[in-house]
Amino acid sequence: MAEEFEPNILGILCNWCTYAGADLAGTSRTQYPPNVRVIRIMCTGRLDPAFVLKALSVGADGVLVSGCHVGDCHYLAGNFKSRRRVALLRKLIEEYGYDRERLRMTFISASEGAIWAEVVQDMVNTIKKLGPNPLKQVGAAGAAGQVGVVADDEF
Amino acid sequence: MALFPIYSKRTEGRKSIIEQKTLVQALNLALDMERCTGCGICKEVCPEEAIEKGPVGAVGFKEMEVPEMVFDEKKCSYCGVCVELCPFTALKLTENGEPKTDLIDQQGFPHYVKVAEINPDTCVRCKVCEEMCPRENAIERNVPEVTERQQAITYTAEMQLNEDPGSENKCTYCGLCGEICDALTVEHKEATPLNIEASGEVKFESSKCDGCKICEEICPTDSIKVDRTITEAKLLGEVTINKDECMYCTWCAKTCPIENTIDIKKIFEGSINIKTENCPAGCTACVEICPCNALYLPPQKEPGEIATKLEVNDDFCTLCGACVNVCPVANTIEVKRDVIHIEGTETELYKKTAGKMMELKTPTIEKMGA
Amino acid sequence: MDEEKRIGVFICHCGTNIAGVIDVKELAEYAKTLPNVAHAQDYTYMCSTPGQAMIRDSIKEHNLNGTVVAACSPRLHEPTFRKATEEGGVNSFLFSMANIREQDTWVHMEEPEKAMEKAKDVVRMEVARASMLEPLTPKTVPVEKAALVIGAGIAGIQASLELADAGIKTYLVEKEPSIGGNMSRLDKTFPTLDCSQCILTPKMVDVERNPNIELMTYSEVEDVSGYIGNFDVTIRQKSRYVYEDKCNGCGKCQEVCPVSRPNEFDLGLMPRKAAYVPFPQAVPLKFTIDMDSCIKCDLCKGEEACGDLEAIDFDKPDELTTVKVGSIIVATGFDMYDVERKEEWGYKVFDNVVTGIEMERLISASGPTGGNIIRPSDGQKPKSVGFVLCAGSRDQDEEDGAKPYCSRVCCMYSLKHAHQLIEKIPGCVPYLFYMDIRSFGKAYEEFYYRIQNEGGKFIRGRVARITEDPITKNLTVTAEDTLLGTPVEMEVDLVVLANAVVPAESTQKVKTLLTLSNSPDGWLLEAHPKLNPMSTTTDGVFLAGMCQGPRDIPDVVAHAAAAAAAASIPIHKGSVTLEPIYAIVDQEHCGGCATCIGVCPYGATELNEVDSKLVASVNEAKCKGCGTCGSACPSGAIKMQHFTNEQIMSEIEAFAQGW
Amino acid sequence: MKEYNFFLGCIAPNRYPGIEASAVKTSRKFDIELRDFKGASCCPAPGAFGSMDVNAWLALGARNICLSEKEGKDIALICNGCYKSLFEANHRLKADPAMREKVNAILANIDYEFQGSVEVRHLIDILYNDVGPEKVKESVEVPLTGLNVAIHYGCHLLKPKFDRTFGSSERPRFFDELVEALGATSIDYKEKMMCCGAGGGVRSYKMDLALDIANEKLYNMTQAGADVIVDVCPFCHLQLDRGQVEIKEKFGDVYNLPVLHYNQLLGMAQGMNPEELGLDAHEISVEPLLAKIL
Amino acid sequence: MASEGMRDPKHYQLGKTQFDPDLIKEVEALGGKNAQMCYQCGTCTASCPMGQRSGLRVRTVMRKANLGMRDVLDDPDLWLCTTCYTCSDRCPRRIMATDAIIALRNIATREKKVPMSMIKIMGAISKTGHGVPNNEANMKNRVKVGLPENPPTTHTYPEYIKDINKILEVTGLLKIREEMEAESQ
Repeated sequence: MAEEFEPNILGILCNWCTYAGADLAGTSRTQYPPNVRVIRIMCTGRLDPAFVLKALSVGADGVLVSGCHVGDCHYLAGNFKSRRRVALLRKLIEEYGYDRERLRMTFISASEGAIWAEVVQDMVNTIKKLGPNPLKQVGAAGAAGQVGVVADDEF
Repeated sequence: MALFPIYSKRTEGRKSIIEQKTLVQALNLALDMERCTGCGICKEVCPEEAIEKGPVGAVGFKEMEVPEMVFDEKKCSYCGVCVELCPFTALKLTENGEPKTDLIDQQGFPHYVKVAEINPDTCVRCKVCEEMCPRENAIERNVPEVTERQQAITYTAEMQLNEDPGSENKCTYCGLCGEICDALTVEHKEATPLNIEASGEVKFESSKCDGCKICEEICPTDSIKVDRTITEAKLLGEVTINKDECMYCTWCAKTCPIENTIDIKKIFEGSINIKTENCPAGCTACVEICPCNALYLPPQKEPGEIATKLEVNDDFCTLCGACVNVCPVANTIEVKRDVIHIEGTETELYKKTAGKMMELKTPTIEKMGA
Repeated sequence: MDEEKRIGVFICHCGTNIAGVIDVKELAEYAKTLPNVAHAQDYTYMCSTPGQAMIRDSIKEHNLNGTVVAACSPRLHEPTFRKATEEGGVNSFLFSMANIREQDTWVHMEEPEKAMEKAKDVVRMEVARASMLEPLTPKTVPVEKAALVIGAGIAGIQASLELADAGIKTYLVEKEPSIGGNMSRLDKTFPTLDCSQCILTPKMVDVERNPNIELMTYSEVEDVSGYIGNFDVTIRQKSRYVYEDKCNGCGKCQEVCPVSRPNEFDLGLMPRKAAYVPFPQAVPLKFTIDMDSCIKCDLCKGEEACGDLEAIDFDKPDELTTVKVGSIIVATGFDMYDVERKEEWGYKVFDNVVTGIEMERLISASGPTGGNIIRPSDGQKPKSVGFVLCAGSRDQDEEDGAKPYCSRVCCMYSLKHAHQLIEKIPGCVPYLFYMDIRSFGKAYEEFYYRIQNEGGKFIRGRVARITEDPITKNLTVTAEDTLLGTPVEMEVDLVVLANAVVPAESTQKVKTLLTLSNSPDGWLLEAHPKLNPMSTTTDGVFLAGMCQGPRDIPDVVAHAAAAAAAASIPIHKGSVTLEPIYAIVDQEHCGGCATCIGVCPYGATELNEVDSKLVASVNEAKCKGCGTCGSACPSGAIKMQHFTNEQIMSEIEAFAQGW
Repeated sequence: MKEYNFFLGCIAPNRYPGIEASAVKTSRKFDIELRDFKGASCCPAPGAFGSMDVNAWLALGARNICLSEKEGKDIALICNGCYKSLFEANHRLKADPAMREKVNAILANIDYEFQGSVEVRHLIDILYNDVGPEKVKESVEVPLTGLNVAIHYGCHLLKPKFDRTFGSSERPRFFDELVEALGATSIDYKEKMMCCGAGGGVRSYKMDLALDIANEKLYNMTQAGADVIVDVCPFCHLQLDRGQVEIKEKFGDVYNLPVLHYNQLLGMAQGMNPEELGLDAHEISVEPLLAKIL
Repeated sequence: MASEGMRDPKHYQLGKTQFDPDLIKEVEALGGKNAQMCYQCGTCTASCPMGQRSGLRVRTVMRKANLGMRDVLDDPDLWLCTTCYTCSDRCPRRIMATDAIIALRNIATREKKVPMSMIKIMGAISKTGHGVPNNEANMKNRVKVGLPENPPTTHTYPEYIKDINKILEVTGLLKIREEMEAESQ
């Protein structure tokens, strides 16, 4: 029997809400699948579209962006901006041939450790259904870092 | 979320009551539906805008239900301005059951000058005013029912009886007069063989005598003399006006057969103007609702005549505005109050309120759909 | 980078927290294989003194110019290890932390192999990031010597007095016309039975008299900007329609006012006028006119009343004041749970079911009945009173909005009510329906004994329902005496629902203004539940009292004093060090498109003409380091320090090397 | 015209056919057609069957739902017990994929598969939420003015509240509104929301205890001055109607309180005659009631 | 040395109580949601209309289930719950106590501790598809109100009954019934 596909998911989390929430999941010993590797940024507003494209181009099977609930942003509205970016990025990655479900944005507060665990579980399930990153499937993980910066003045 | 205040709205008989209740105090504002004419002045004057005019009742030829005034028990400040300004005394404000009048008591607001007097000296106690008054119970006619003739006038009656033993007209105590009149009683002394002379006593009750002199006529010895002096030729009792019930429409004053006997002053002065050309055919809403019967349809001149023109008798209109509230066509009726007769301090609040009352009142389209 | 990168990796066992799940030795060996790593080792507790010394010494020994500690969450110990790095002679921003505890060994305990794999990935990513880090110098800014306290209940009062006594100018903002908060509603306080007003009023007067306190009642915070040490706060002083400087508190306006409204302070048990003070001991003793119910009859302005004082002005507008403060204390307190939603208890349906706080007013000598305890239906003295404890607390029924937590005060105030009933009404028997009596404080358990000894009856069972006799208005309480194992139905004259406490409604607004968080139960979230319960994640903002969670008066006072102490630290220090995590603009590459101007929530980016060309720049003081401008800049001219594109990209690349 | 498959259950068709007949007739006035539901069985009785094996209970309930799914028709029913079985089976199987899998595995033995494509609704829910008290009021020809009605909601209509759509089960109003729309007065009585005592298999297991509960209910209703009991569940109906005869025999308490299903009361208000509503099949005579209305 | 009046020490010894930690897990699996969360407040018992007139104590049932005291399955009062769900609606811990009781009854059924009255209802369904089948008197009443003698259910279409019996068979209920009927005879 072939080994089950274990997706590699990149989590990009804001320091104040979701990262703290993920910490809380740990403090509470809530178990969830070990498929996510986390990059901590101060605010999801820092999310440069290039990060997502880079991650996909180097073979990430999914990217999970998560920040504060709407209205709770530590920097007032960074999560709003990020939400719009992600919405557009989901369309964009589709153009590149990725299923839009590979990119997801959620809003998880510092007190929602259990929800973080649920979100990870759900994301892992979704990606498992979608299968590995198509770039990996064709065995061509090259072209890394060749993604240009997307003009985003309309955000 | 707290237990108090408890705001409530309830109907007791023909009274619609709103209440603000705390543990130690209950404030009630009661609207007497029997008295309310739907004029809407309370809505105009409410400082809290806590009163709304409800839907107009069924418009019909036979009866006109007044629009219900709807009080918001939560918005109401229970200040009593509406109570004071209701021309029909339809509202009552009580605190723990006692009338609450502190606004007026402290001269925070004036009140209407209410003039409605009947001169008892010239009044003949006739029934004309009572019959003409459009409001029940406004005229209080306390005149005893005349069941016997003597009750119609006030008089004194005297009887003289000739008991002079020497006179040929001396009373014989025959008893005839006593037989026919309640005012006279004849008592005989018993005759004995020793004394066979007729003797006795004739008792007279003047209150029962109406001076008809039948005793004089019937006395066989002409020994009775009756005199009646009329002291007052007027019905007993008095006719007064209940100021709480009176609408100050002047129907009584205008119809009193004796001049200068009834003195009524209207609360408002101003004008009413009806553009009858706008009236929808067959609509008589205003006629039906007018509490003072100032609006009327003149009788048809000939059978089959359709467009009977509505008319208003300015003499009787109190400018209450009830007609405006039921009229279904915009700008058809115009009521304008120019003067409000009040006494007491004209406070700022009153001035603002009076300003609202003196605005031109005319139906708007929204009022349609009664 | 000119210099060759020499990074030291330090793996923490964290006792068995980490080492019990993964093989730390293997991880250290793995770290040694990574590019730029010059040294790697493991140790039981990296955060301990020897652990920190190890970092310091290794830097020197191995000539390191970057450090990575793989341990707990950076939200816990990043400052510790930064300091250790600094002490080793390396810029503290050349340190990076790999979270292999909270986000690895603790959450993947059952899959140790995969946890190991993840730990390797995380370490690799952090090493990659550390290789790209640049030295930064923290900036220091002066601190405004003033503080703001929001809410003037006992917590706010205590915090303000502490700050003022420490010589700090304090603005105390209260939304109600008087200070005092919920504590001023209470009659006696447990377990000592001091009169609440007696112990509170002197403090309230102190607040008014203290020259360092600027009291702003009937006011609300409208806007907050700035950062620790330099907050700009806009406060709306709602119009009382009375000039506070002219009002002498004589109360004549109240006497003549013809309007009658339920008094919010008395929970509607008593009426007040449109011109009012909430309660006689109010501070400041200045009247307020409730414009919603005022009919403007002018009686209060008349000669008999305010007349010559001319303190009343119906046209007096709200005033906006802006103050500058160095730190902020939030003390917004609590409300009571809307126990009407528990329909089985019939609150607001049955006349004689009251809440705990209403009972306080009924007992209070300054309350509507002058301290005569009566039942609302007929004014009679109750001879038997049922208490429903945990009314909405310890209850997970979300449909009813009930609260899962223990409200911490209800057991004790119900005991106190029981005592007062026994004392005031001879022969009255209180029946307390409880699940657990939580008498945890000093002398609390003894108070419980006392009430038992006085004749309070305790029935261990939660009340399932209350029914009313429609004629007598007596109530039947049904519960199971769980100790007997028998259902009991008891007829009582009055029922007191000891309802839960919930965060005050106004907390939400303050939370948004100060970008705070709340825990799932709605209370404001502290920086650390044990070690820092009075701080928040927003630097310079502190929590005092119930807004952070249910607590009783002694705990509130202690918490408030702690918050005041914490808030005074930056003020007394005179300056604060800000993380140098702000954006900078490479003006050569900037095209002057102004995109960054639009996205910055703080107005920190601006456009200036430099060498006859429009270029952007970032105001360091205003920038809070979210990085939104950096990711929006179309020409890549904005660099978000410590979170640069290169640093994050290198992490992503390292992430990809895992498969 | 909205069509439903009319799920009869057992007691309505097999003991109180008037309930079945009145439901069909009264619903037509609101353009609702209750069609014959071919091949339906017992729901099956939640108290008895659920108690023996919840999975078998769900599977048997799902069998009924599957029959309706094949016809693509939503199900309407008039019994709280049936409501519990079918509404809950439908609701749970739709929401819980694991449970659905388990039940479908059982159904596979008879070549059925639960799809989750239809709704299960109580007629009282349809009357209140789709038709509305106003329309119900408009359909009244003989207002039942002066009639004191003791309403019995029945437990499984409202509880457990987390699995129902009517909100809190402590002081519901919707049924009262529907009764008041007919001109009658809904009286409040002690322990109005109390169980009739029949459910959970108790009526067949310990009849005396089941009747003891009904006895208390009947006493409370009588004390409050009820003229008639109105319910929406034939099983509660049976317990309160036939139960009165049994209570008389066992405990000697006599109430003679007529019991009507809401649709029978509605039929009377709509001017139907007592015979076509099957009122003569009740144990407790409805004569005094008829005298009061007519 | 036992003095007079002192009882045999054996009387003081508690019987060895057997706790089965799996019982509550089984209850939760059979639909008794959150059953382990019970904190014994007694709201359920006090809400229970049957508890006021019988030995049924919902709280005690929950306690025994939680501790794993399997004797709860032998308790005849377990079958007194009318499943009115009042306890579940009022439970502050959102425990479906009624469903927990039903789950315990399920387990008891498997152990053939189910009352025969239940088995009889199963028999009726197995035979006719109805728990309460039609009868002669009712047929007349049906005709009187304009309905056919038999409803359009399994009474009219008996061919559907075999599906019902198949379900009873695969869920094991049929076997329990057969065995219990045999034992009772």
